Amino acid sequence: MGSLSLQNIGRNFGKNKGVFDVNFEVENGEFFVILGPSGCGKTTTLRIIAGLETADTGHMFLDDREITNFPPRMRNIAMVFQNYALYPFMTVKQNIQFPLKIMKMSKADQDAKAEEVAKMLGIDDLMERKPGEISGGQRQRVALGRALVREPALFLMDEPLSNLDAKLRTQMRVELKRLQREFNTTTVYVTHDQVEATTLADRACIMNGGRVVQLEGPLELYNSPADTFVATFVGDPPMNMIPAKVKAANNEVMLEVLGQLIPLKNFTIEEGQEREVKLGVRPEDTLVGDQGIEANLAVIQNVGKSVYEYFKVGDLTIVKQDTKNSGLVIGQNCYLFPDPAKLMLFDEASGKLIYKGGKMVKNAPTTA
Amino acid sequence: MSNSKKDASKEAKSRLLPKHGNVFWLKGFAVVAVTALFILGGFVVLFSHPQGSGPLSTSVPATSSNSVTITVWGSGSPGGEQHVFNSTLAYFEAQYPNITVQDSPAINVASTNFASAAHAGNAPDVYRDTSDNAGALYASGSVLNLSSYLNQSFVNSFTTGTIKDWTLNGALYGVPVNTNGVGLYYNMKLVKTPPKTVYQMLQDAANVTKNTTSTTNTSVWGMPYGLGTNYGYRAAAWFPAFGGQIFNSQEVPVLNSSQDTSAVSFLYNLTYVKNVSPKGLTSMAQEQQLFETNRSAFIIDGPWDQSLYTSYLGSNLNVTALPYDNATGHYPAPIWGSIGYFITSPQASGITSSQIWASLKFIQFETNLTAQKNLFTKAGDFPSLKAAGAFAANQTASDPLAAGWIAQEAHTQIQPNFPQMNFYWSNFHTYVGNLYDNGTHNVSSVMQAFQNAVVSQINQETATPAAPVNWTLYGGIIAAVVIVAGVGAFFYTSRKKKN
Amino acid sequence: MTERAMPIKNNNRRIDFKSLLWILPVLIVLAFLDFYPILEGIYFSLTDFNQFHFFNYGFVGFANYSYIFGSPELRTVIANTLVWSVGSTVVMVPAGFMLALIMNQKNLRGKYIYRSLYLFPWAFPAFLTILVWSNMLAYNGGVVNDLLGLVGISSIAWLTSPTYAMFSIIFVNFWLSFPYYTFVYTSAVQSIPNELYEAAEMDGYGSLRTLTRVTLPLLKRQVAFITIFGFIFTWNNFYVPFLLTGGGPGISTQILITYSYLEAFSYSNYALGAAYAIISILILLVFVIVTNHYTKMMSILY
Amino acid sequence: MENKYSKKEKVQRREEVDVFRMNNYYKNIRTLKKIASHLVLILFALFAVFPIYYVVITSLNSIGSLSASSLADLLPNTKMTLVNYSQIIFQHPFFIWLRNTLILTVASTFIGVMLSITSGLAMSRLNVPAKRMLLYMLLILSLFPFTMMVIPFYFMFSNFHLLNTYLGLIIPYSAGAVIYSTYLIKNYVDGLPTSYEEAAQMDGLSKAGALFRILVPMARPVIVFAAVLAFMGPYTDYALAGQFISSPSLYTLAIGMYYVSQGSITMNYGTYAAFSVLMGIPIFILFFVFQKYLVSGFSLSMYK
Repeated sequence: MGSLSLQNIGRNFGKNKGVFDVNFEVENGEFFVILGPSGCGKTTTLRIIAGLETADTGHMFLDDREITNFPPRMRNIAMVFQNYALYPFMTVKQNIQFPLKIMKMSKADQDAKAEEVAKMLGIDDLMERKPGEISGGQRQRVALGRALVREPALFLMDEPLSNLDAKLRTQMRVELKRLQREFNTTTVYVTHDQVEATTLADRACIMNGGRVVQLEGPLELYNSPADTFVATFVGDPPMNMIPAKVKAANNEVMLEVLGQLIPLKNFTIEEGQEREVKLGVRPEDTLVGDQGIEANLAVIQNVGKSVYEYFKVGDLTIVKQDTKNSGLVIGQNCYLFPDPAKLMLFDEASGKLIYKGGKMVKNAPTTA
Repeated sequence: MSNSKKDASKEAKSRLLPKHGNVFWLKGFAVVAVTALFILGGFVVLFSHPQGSGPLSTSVPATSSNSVTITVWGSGSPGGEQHVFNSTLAYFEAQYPNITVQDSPAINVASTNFASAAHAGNAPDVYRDTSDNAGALYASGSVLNLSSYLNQSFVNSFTTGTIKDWTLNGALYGVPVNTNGVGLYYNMKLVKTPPKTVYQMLQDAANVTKNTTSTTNTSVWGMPYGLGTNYGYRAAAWFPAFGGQIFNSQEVPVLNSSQDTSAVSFLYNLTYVKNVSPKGLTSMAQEQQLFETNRSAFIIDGPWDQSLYTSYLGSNLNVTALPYDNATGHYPAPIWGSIGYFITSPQASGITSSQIWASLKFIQFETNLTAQKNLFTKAGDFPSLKAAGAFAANQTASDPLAAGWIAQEAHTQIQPNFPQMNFYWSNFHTYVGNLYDNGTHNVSSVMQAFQNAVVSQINQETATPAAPVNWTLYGGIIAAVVIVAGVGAFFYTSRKKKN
Repeated sequence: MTERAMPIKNNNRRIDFKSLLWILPVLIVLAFLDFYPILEGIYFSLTDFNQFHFFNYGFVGFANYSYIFGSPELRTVIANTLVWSVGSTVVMVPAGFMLALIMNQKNLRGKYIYRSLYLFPWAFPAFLTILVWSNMLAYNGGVVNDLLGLVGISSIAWLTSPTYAMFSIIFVNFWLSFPYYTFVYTSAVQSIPNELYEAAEMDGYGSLRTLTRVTLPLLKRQVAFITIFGFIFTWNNFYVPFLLTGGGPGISTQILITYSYLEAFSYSNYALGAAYAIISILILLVFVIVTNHYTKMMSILY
Repeated sequence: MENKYSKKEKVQRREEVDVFRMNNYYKNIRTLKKIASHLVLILFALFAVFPIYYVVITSLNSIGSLSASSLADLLPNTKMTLVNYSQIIFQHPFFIWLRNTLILTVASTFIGVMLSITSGLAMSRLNVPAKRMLLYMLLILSLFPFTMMVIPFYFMFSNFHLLNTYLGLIIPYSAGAVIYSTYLIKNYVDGLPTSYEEAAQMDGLSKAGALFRILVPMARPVIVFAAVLAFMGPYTDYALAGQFISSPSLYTLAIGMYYVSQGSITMNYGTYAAFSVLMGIPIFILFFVFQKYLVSGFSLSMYK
């Protein structure tokens, strides 16, 4: 339907707030997710795309048409708001027909269109009710219907599921994905929930402090986070981050973590040098063994399909995830070590990923 | 949709340049713009002061064949006077078809409205008011001096008292239509013979008073008199009874004199010493209600309420002159005032010479013998024309009420019609009203404060030197103050925003 | 219908000059119907515009002000104004608040009926009801004294004795204004989510503690705003003293605004009347600035 | 008795009794609280209603004067009559006054509310230059007493030849409504989420279109409330109308009432009361019908 391209988009609210130099392309028919914590600029980016905010700098193209300074109504973009923003004084039907009414579509066409969309969303029996009289999930569908009915070039969603309860949210996620496939609408979706991002997105970008930190498929975000921020933001429970040191001595490169030395392969470092790093290990890559970091089991969380075990090492808490219980009891000491093939190292100063999967990352910052 | 897409792309091409960031200096500009708007408002001050039309050409046409419209305010109190006014007006318009009269009934043309209108140059051409109000307005320059327009024989046809009432500094500023004052009404059911002296009056009042405090409805009072309710009009009658007056011959107030003090003491004692008047009277209406319902023997009031009292008391109503004081031998002399018509000055109303001609015709018509006879018979107004007075005396030779009024007319004072009189009315209400406070004020200190207030207010109004306004200077000062205040307010508010 | 949420702060701080067109009526009203009369009033107060200098008045500087500050009435009038405004405010504002709290209780029946009945004083034109009260409070035949007579209290000169006159006008003003404050506070109190009250109840708070720990802290700026503007409105409330007592007896119920009217229209001293009005405005201005400094009540405006 | 139970049993028993007592105690407290609340509310209701009852009952009595009335007249009785009402309606041009009043009030309410919707929306949603200063000014203007305004107003309107015209009163009345209503509407709209008008913009409306077509219906409570207040002002105004109107054909009800009650030789108390009732009833109905908006119209919510 439409492809979107953002070039150097920036919007400064002062005091380091706003968005800065945002660049990305959204392919035709793609489900694109902007992910980030609150205040990271993801909603501002979405609103700039919608035209509700105007960018200070940069250019924006929809289907190769520059729309940077267009008012929202000229952009052919639809949006679903977090609170759905259903007009409370109109019935469901009037709400859905509203964009068509503004387009001056004939009454018969309006009715037919609205009927069609309502059927598809399963809300055709609610048409004469007011938004105040229907449930949250139904409102969600009406809001979707209002956005879908005019077949926009681009579909924006601002945390549309955050007002629903957990069960409904899962259900609607599936529904959303289905609808997006069915309509084949290019969609930009903003959320702070990384589960939504991983389940829905064709591609996702992570924003922090008003900048795009990483832009990749959802699995890549999980498997090769660009920096400590992405690493800790994506994944639940978050990746364990442990301060460590890489030492090169006696022709051997060793990782010194909490007093333990772990041999490192393929790490580029000069003999006799040291480098401060952060060791990142996913909970499922944390292993229990005969030797390693001495830890004390504090909490066990069994959620059925997997077991989370929280260990204390000094002030640090390390999480381990497995499909079954490790057999330890609370208060018992044991030894933890990272899966050497899966461990990641991040630069202490910049936080960038420098080492992953047993080798150095390309273009990793090299300064000590 | 495809149409709007096309439009949109056109618009995009013309606006490819990105917008700039926050432009904070624009805020300052906005402040200046808004301030400028307000200064604009300020400058309306400079131009909105109505300027009266230029000096009037002294020649007034003897007749005018062109059609003229005059505006008239204050055509009389509703009821009898209104009725007479309307019929006289109908005659007048029949007689002078080229003169159109636009009139407003008396109710809504209070002198405050007249003052605003006169100042705005928007006053009516003819106004009807009491001689003292008109005198103050004449002093302010809102009223035309009629001396040169009216011939002596016309003036001589009025009683000397009323003409004197309408003369200030040798200028006749209006034509009287009636003459009135207060007298003493009494209820013959309660008092058989009218009192001749104050002592007798108090005696009668004391005999009648039957104060039963349990329920107010059964109380009967000898002489209800609300001291603070009457703005000094009725009280003025009693000053001469004790040898006092409001203003001396130099037009200086002498309210703190021992005579005036004893007059007010006398009125005060009616309530607090003689106990013949109830406490807490707030309006004249309350006195009237007591009198109407046979619950008081006396009321001091004017002939304008006579028909009202007759409707309640019938043949029991009678009126007599206020009784004289045994100690001093003086009679009380009510202010024997007059209502009349006057013509406004060109400065106040923009009146033209042909309108003056029409207005003169109009006020002569409204005050002529026929009108005054009608006013006497239909509204009980005492005439100001000598001829009408004779007619009235003839008509009422057998009427005991008229006899009472004629007796009262023998003991009157001319209403002081200079502007200073204005201060007497409200200050009376303010200061003598203090005597409500049962016994905590003494009368002489109240009268002293009354005197001081009137004197200082007269001084304040007359003594301040008037200089022509330097508009450039003061307009500039006002503009500067507004700018400083506006900018200051802006910075004050924007400073807080950062917190 | 009226869904309430945290207002989203409009971060878009760009000045929008086209918006001046939207508020053009307000600007014109401000400029011509407010600023112009105010400037003219200031100007009048610096002249000798009175019945002696009606057309030929001129600039006299601060002569009117120095006359006022030298006059013995000023202190009494300002004291009266303070008694009147403070006295009215301290009864009507808490009463409105109290009624709002009582009516906001859960499971209280007949709220709608009570609220309808409270509409009466508010919904009838004030200048009518003030005159009704003046008749009810009349010394002779007034229904209030008649009713007091039933319980053996002798008649009181409500409006004509300096002891009771101020009390009476405050009382009538209370009758006139408590419904307004009840409605304002009902709206403010209803904006507090019920969960907060329930949480307070679970924490073992009694009614008093709920009031002082939950309701008042949440509404403190609203309360300050309503109170302070109630005070200002009362300060400028002309009709009640003017129609009930006319400032009397003496000047015992004369407040700044009625005194200004008296000077301007009874004594035809328009300049002095304007000067009294300006003095009143200056006092209020200082009052607003000082109270706003401490309560930040103006912040509920934006 | 005393030794029948062991000490432990005794304590247990006492606790049982206490729990029972406590339950009763709390129940009583609740009832008492309810009774006290109703008592206070009823007292205030009586206080609020009594003067109105008094004026209604007086208007139905044929007592000419106040001092002739007694407490017995306060109860419905056989002497009741509608003569006061018929006097007002048939002996005076009551319907002309009513027409004038309605023309003035409806026109100025309409103009005032329309203009204040625009400016209220702008003050809330657009970036008006020096917005805060304007807001302060709007409020600080309420500090100015009307006595100061009367003469300048008169001069200005005289200059524009607006005295004695409908327009001359409609302008200041709607101006007065604009100031207060702008502030009310602004405050209310501030409490509405911006997403509604943003959604409308996404649906194809311009910013102005979105504000008017979406926010105006949503702000209906405050608009109705502002309209009621805007209606109330001109309806009851005497000060300004008394200054500006001198022609009897333009009298409003307030002036007419003054005319009837002061104009007859002495104030007829029953006539006055009847006029009060006639004048008060429309306003009261207005307030009663829109009662729910009176509460929701104020927007002093805690979030502000």
